[in-house]
Amino acid sequence: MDRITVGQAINLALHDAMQFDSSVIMLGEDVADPEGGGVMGVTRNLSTTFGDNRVRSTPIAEQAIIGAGVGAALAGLRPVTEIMLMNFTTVAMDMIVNHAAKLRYMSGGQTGVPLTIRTMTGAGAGTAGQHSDYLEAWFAHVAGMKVVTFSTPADAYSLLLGAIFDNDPVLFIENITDYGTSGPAPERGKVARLGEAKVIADGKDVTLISYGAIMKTVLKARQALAKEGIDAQVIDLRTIAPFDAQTLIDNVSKTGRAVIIHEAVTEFGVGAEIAALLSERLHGKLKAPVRRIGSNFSAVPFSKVLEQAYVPSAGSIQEVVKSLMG
Amino acid sequence: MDRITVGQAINLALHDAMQFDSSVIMLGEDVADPEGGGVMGVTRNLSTTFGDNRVRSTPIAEQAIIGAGVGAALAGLRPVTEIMLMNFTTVAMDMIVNHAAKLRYMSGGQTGVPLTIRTMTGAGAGTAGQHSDYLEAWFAHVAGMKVVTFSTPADAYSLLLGAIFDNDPVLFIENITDYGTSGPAPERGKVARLGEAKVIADGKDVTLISYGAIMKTVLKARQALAKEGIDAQVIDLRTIAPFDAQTLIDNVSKTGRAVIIHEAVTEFGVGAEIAALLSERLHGKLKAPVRRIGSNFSAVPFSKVLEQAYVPSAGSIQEVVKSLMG
Amino acid sequence: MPFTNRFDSATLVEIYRRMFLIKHNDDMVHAAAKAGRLNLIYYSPRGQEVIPSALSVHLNDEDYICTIYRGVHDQLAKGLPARLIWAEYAGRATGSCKGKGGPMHITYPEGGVMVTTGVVGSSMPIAVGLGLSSQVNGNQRVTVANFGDGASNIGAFHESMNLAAVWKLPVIFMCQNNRFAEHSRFEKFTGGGSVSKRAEGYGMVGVTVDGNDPEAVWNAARDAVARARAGEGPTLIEANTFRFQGHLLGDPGDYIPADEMAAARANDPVDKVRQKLLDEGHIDEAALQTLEDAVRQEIREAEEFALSSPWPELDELSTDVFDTVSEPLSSIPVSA
Amino acid sequence: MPFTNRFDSATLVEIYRRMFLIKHNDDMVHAAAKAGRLNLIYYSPRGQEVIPSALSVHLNDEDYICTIYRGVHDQLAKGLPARLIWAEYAGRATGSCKGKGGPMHITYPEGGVMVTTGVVGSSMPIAVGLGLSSQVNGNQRVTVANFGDGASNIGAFHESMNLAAVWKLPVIFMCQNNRFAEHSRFEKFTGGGSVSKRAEGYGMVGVTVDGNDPEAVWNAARDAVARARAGEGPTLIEANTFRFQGHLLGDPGDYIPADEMAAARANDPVDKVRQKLLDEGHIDEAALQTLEDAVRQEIREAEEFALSSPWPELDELSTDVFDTVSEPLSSIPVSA
Ligand SMILES: Cc1ncc(C[n+]2csc(CCOP(=O)(O)OP(=O)(O)O)c2C)c(N)n1
Ligand SMILES: Cc1ncc(C[n+]2csc(CCOP(=O)(O)OP(=O)(O)O)c2C)c(N)n1
Ligand SMILES: [Mg+2]
Ligand SMILES: [Mg+2]
Repeated sequence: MDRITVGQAINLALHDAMQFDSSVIMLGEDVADPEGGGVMGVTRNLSTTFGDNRVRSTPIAEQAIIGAGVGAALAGLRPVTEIMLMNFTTVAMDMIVNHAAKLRYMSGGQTGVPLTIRTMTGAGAGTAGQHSDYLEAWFAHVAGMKVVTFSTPADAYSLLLGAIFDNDPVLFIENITDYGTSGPAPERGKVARLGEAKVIADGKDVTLISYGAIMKTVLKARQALAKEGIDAQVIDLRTIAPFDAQTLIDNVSKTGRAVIIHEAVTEFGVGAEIAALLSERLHGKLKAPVRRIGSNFSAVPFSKVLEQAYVPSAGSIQEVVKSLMG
Repeated sequence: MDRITVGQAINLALHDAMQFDSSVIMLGEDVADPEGGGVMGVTRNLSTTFGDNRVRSTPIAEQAIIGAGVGAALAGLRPVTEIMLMNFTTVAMDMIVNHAAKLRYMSGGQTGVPLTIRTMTGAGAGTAGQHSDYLEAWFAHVAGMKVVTFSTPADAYSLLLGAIFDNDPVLFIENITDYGTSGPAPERGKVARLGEAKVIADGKDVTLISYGAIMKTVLKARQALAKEGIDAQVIDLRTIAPFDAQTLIDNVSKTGRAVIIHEAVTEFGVGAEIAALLSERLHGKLKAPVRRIGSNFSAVPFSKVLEQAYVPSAGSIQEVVKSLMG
Repeated sequence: MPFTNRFDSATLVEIYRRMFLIKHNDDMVHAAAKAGRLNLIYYSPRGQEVIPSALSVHLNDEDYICTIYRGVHDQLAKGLPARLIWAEYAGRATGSCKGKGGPMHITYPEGGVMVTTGVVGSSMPIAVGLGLSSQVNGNQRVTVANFGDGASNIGAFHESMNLAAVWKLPVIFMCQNNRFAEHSRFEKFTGGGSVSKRAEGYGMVGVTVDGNDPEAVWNAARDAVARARAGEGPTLIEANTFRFQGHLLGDPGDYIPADEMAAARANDPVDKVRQKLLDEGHIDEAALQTLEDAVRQEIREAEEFALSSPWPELDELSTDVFDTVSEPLSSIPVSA
Repeated sequence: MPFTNRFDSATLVEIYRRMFLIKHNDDMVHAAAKAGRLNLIYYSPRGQEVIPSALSVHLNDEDYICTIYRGVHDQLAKGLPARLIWAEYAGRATGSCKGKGGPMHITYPEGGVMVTTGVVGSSMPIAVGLGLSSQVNGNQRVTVANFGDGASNIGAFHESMNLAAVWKLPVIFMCQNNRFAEHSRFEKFTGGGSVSKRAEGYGMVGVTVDGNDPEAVWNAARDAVARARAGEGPTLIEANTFRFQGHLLGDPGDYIPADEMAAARANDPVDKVRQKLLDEGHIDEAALQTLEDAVRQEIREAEEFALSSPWPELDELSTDVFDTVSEPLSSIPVSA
């Protein structure tokens, strides 16, 4: 297998983690095979391979799903829970924020919660207002939570392993339109270190900082810019929180320009933290203001024409970059 | 009455709103008089004055409280709901974020949710990890939500009226240590316009931007700075979302320096949005980097020594300001 | 409300008309989707036609409903014009929500369709609030919260039941138990194996009915509506039925045992009620066909209307986030 | 577990010892707070001593409990050393949580006190997860979720009950019904007026006991523990008792009718059980006093230990946010 899809990579990571470590268990709505191995089929065959005891479909009860994950994690297991869509994390925020993220600190380090929460989201599938939001900024704002996402199948694999074997709670974000995306297969067994960004394309004129499935759009914009003689560097954050500030600072200090792109709405998004940090640390050294590009400040609209206009486009990235080059 | 406490101001605003408009109702745990008129006594006498039909204590059920508020608001009432502590908004996030904030947009403007959610929070009372967080950045990140807070009793009164008579959902944040703070009484019946920041102290060297109860600390820092010959302007945001960008830009462009202070943790907080915005809009015009001061990136610790070190102090503000003056 | 008094021929014919409207609308949505004329996430209500049809004949325009993504049957039965639904499905400016809400968020306050939600369980707390408004305002409006069997295990169910019971709100909790929640069988995930039995735990009336039997649903709904209007509090109805399709358009529903599906489809409630109408002489074939033709015509026009309607303008993207029309108050009168 | 077999003298004496420990600890916390030696948010468990005392004699160190802000009785009964509690209350580095958690978040995994939560309802979902770990690991550990009457109306209760029932988890849901939730009377806010009755709706065993009767609680707990260890699933116990204080230190509790409070206090379970021990000859006065003196000594030492302990260092502010000690894996073995 030299190529693999995102869906396959996630399935493989779950498989390899469960095979290696019997303390890895899975909980979520419809994740087991009698219920189809996940509504997107991503967890298929895992309950058949590892048994009903370790891979469990749950009732529709997100508080109980995460609560069960927190409790099992306190008892030494490494639960991988699934919240079907990111908007449904709203149901479980108490368990995630007041408990999973804080128990290590509040117990003075006596307990810890090695919990992974997989969730999917994203505009583009016509699921509209209540099924498409990117809310990663919320979790990044909570001390004790880690937030991870990926832009290639290989990273999906190794970052998911990194999340599962991390000793703290990790929100792992997948994109609903992305499971079929294919790319080079990962090195089997390789566990990514969380907290490391990666320069995935080099360039000297501007640094484009992004993460997740929208990276495809960013790379498209980079190509188009290249045709116009603008050489853009691209950094994939990979871990959104805590993020790799040093890599960003080092690289932006070279290019002198930075644009942060994410699918979450711009206002109060992850881009704000990065822009604030870069602007502060590189004050007086930047050739242009740090810019942010996110989705429109509204719920995700249904109508195709609006949904397309809602998310950042390659064109909008190009325009912003060009406006910085003067 | 020329002076009034914050607690009295809130009570008075609720009273005046209910007297003026019979569609204003109140829902929350222990808010009615048989249950003591609120655990802090803030809603005392309102059920006695306006009746059990309009002022209702609820079971401990934050989803139902906000859900009831959303439904009643859709039907034309103006519910003022109370979530006792901000950390418990985590239980009701689905109702707030997926419903209250979005129903206007998702219905194409056919319905709207004129709901007020009062909540309190803050370190300083020894309530520790699960009862003290400032989470306003979450709500500010949600299109359709407004977020309001105050630093004087008079503003508490008029901004709460502004929230209640606004046609969209407003989160209204109170500080647990602040109910006894007194100040000049408000002009009765005056309704603040949401979205307007206020320069509460003028100065030419630096702009301190803040909101809420921590303003006391900011003003203390301003005084101390004055003794050292540094003339700080102070802006009270009053509406956190959507915030008054123009007033900030206009003023910071005069002083050339800005520090944003809030009690929420710095990382991914409201300060990030403001710093990103100011840095971008005033690129090349600032005398120093925009700085942010928030609480320590951790849960709120219990031990007094740690709790005190957790929140921003006047001293830390002074130091940051001085470091910008070089 | 001409149909609420007696379960007579007129009532049953009207129930059938609504059922046929739901079924035919569903057939046409499937056809349009298959042909590529519609491109949407769609949750078929086929098999569940009786429930809203027999319930809604007890309701007025002013009564409220909250429903879920699988809610087009509830919407149609409540009187939401098909053309607004179709235009919304097509993402057009003329849709019930100007194309912004989409299939999962159809809204029509004019006819009492207050919320369509995509979040499991969330129809219930909001229905509690609508019911609360009736009590606060002292009016006779009833609110129906529609939800599925799977939603009976989520926290919002519990909080809503308890609050409605404690305040004796005029709310009907209508659990449409179609035996599946996405790919999950009801029995496997529901402790106790009954939704309506849980009502006892709240001191609320709970009843189980055959959700494919118009008279049974009509009776249960009549009692629940009467209880609500009399200020005697909420009712939980569990109406048992069966989902005829996968969870959503495109899901083949392999996890549904073939024999169960075959048995359910062999008892298609639309066919059954039609046959009953004829067998019992409530209406004759010719009149039935006239009625059905009118429905077909309505749906044909709905589709034409939808597909010939304009797309939303791009400036719709940022309107309706906040109310920007009303002028905010600057002061209110106070008495010292 | 020397006390689980029979409800004999030794068992009752041990239950009383734990009760006295709870009462005396509470008296001394009040005294220290009044004198200004402690400065804390504190939720008295007075009146509820029997429940954890009669339950915990059935538990091992390896068994888990989750409790709530009003949980010091549960913690002490489970064997959490008083000195660690006192040092935590005093905010010292030697506290059970190094002073970082405080009274509402006391943790002691060594003795099975896994979570103390300040969020109503939240002890339950986490207890479900602890119970799940026993089932996954195939061990005999039992988990007790303590919670109050007020918590029985929140969504987390419902989701937890159902999941524990569906999976037959070894969890005991112990509702300590002290008739008040902050200022709210149980009856006014709880549809149906019974917590344990709700168990039926989940197909779970639910029992109501007099929470001030050691034998009744002991019996119910024995059955629940046996059921859990036998893999027969969860139990919901509603133990009726009464809160002797305001909701928290400083709350005068005016909303509690004086006659009810007087009646409850006249039946102080600690006095009652002490008298019973003597009346029935389970132990003599001298031995009782020896036992009580040992408790007094323990608490005295706990207070001294706490107040003479150092404050946490400031660098504690940012430790324990994440695990920064363990070296992350860089690869795992895989078989092709
Ligand atoms: C809180 C939440 N969790 C999960 C989902 C994903 N989801 C959508 S429909 C559904 C099944 C619901 O089943 P049921 O309540 O029986 O309604 P039905 O679809 O059968 O009408 C699930 C789990 C959701 N929408 N909301
Ligand atoms: C989710 C949530 N809502 C509200 C509160 C505030 N609060 C703290 S204790 C309490 C009363 C709980 O009563 P009960 O469950 O009976 O327990 P008790 O205090 O009587 O032991 C409330 C409402 C909270 N801590 N968590
Ligand atoms: Mg169903
Ligand atoms: Mg209680």
